[in-house]
Amino acid sequence: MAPSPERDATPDIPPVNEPASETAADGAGFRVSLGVFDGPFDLLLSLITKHQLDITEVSLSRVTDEFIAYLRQVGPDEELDEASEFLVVAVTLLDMKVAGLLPQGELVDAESVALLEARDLLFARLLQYRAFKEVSGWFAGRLQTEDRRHVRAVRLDEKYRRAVPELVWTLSAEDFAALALLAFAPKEIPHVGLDHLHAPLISIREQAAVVVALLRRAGTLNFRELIAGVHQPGVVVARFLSVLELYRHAAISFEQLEPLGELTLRWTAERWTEENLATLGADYDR
Amino acid sequence: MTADHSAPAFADVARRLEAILLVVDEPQSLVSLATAVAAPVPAVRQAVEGLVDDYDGRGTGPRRGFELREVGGGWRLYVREEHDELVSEFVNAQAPSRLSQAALETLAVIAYKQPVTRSQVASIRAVNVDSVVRTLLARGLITELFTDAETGAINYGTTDALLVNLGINSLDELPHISPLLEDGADGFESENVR
Amino acid sequence: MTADHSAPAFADVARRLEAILLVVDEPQSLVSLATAVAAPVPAVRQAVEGLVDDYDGRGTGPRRGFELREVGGGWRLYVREEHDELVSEFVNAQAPSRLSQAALETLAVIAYKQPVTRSQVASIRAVNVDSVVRTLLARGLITELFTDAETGAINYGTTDALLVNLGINSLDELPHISPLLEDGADGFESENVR
Repeated sequence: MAPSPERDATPDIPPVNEPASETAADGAGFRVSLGVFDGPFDLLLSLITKHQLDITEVSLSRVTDEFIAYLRQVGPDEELDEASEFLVVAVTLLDMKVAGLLPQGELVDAESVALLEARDLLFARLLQYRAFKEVSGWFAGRLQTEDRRHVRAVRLDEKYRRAVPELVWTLSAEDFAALALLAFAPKEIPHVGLDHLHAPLISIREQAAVVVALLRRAGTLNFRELIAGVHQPGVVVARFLSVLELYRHAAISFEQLEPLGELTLRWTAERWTEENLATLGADYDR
Repeated sequence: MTADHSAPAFADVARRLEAILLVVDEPQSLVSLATAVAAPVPAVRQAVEGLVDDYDGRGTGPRRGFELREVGGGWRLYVREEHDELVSEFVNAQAPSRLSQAALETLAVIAYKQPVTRSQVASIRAVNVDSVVRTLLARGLITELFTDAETGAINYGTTDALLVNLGINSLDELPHISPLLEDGADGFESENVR
Repeated sequence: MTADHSAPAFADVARRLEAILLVVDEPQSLVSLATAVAAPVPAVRQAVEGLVDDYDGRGTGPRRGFELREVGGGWRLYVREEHDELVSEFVNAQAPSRLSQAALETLAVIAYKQPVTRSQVASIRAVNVDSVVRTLLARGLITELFTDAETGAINYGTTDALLVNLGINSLDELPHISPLLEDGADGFESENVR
């Protein structure tokens, strides 16, 4: 989750929690070893701790500068959602800094109200984050203490075990295997259902799995056969894209005698592992 | 039923409790203990308190090598803390792997904010928490409480196993952080901050 | 080592013995107990005898609901016989005659993945499985196969009792679900598209 520690890391820079040594104006004065922070609030907290300052407007401008400086180190290929989380905080900080630099008119315009709200929100979230961070220390301590405790947990004596009512068993071996299938099915953490907003997403990888299974069994199929019985246009598209992807992986070859003619697909892969499937179509993931 | 002779009845309940406590493998509530020993809850409460004192050496006998603790919503026999090291050596216990700082913070947020969705936790921690939530689920420290009918988002909460792991009896025993939280409450409740 | 002060040392050994006895499954010989509490065998013998008397009510305290008994060359805590019926009823009431869905799925995972550790099962099922594993053990459907020398993790497997329930003679007769098992996840052989 944290940015990778290697890139741009300057290991000889003291950890951020250390009391502020004077690192002022010299642009590159504040560098952090990437990977230390688990999130923007973490970074913000560290910056504030470093300057031993309260979260006040006085400190704001400086903390903002350093936060932005940190953000510059986060390369463009950084995980998008991760970087964007930092960006949201950075933009808020910048707004607040700008507002602090500009002379305040008497008139309270909508923009500065919004800015105040943004600041309050940021501070509120920071305070909250700090509260949870602090209390997590209590959790760590308790968990560690309790880990060492020993509770009585011994096997039940045979004579009491015999008192247990006879097990009622109704599953056949086939039922049992079906249950196993269910149990082994990958348990993704379910995502917020957006089905009511969008058409259901179709996974190219899943469709590729179907294509692979069909082609490996048949050896040769034309595309029409490959989408036989499919009514969802999205699935057809996904199967077509997966055919292209499989071609890219040199797993299949195809023939088309004339433009718009029959597309014949042949399974040609000599080595094919499920790992290939796992990475297939990754370009379409975003 | 034979509640006329208070003293012998009490002793009797305590002895039967000792028998049950020797075989249980989960914390037992007073109600469940009362059912097990066929005695009214107040009598069982009194007997349990008596046993705690007894094992702690506040009765006629010595301070035992074990103790009766209320943890995770029920009562169970534990090795007294001062002997933990001895027992660890004897059973050659492996220290379970520690939770990461990220997992601890996420656990704390869920403990205080439950029922809470993953995206709410993520917005408090300002990072993605999916894999951490998975770890906590596999450890049995949190559980899926219910799915929001409107958004389909799963709400998470903590389990009794967490209480046991923390060595506390209820969520009320968590340290207070409400003053800090109230400060921050307005605004982020509106949840679409991104 | 500090055998000069006989009385406190004796009490000390007895308390440490209580700690050890609380966690052991199997009867422990005097030698093994002596090693555990780091005391000479004669001192341990004396302390054990003292505890027997103590629990039997021949000391200062009451006659406990449990007793310390020597069985098969070793010592262990047992429920006192007069409470057997109470305990049997309790155990009986706790154990439903059918396995829960969670227990069945866990059993299926163990059957196809054995030998397998609890944490492996937990990560496949994405929930904590400690209590269902206990249930399956108690039901005799699974057993501890061996302990990993490196990690200390216990590996579980199924028993003949499961085969009998399924009406098969050996694990080879379990229906094949191998594509799923080889890579653990992508079961695409089964061609069913969402």
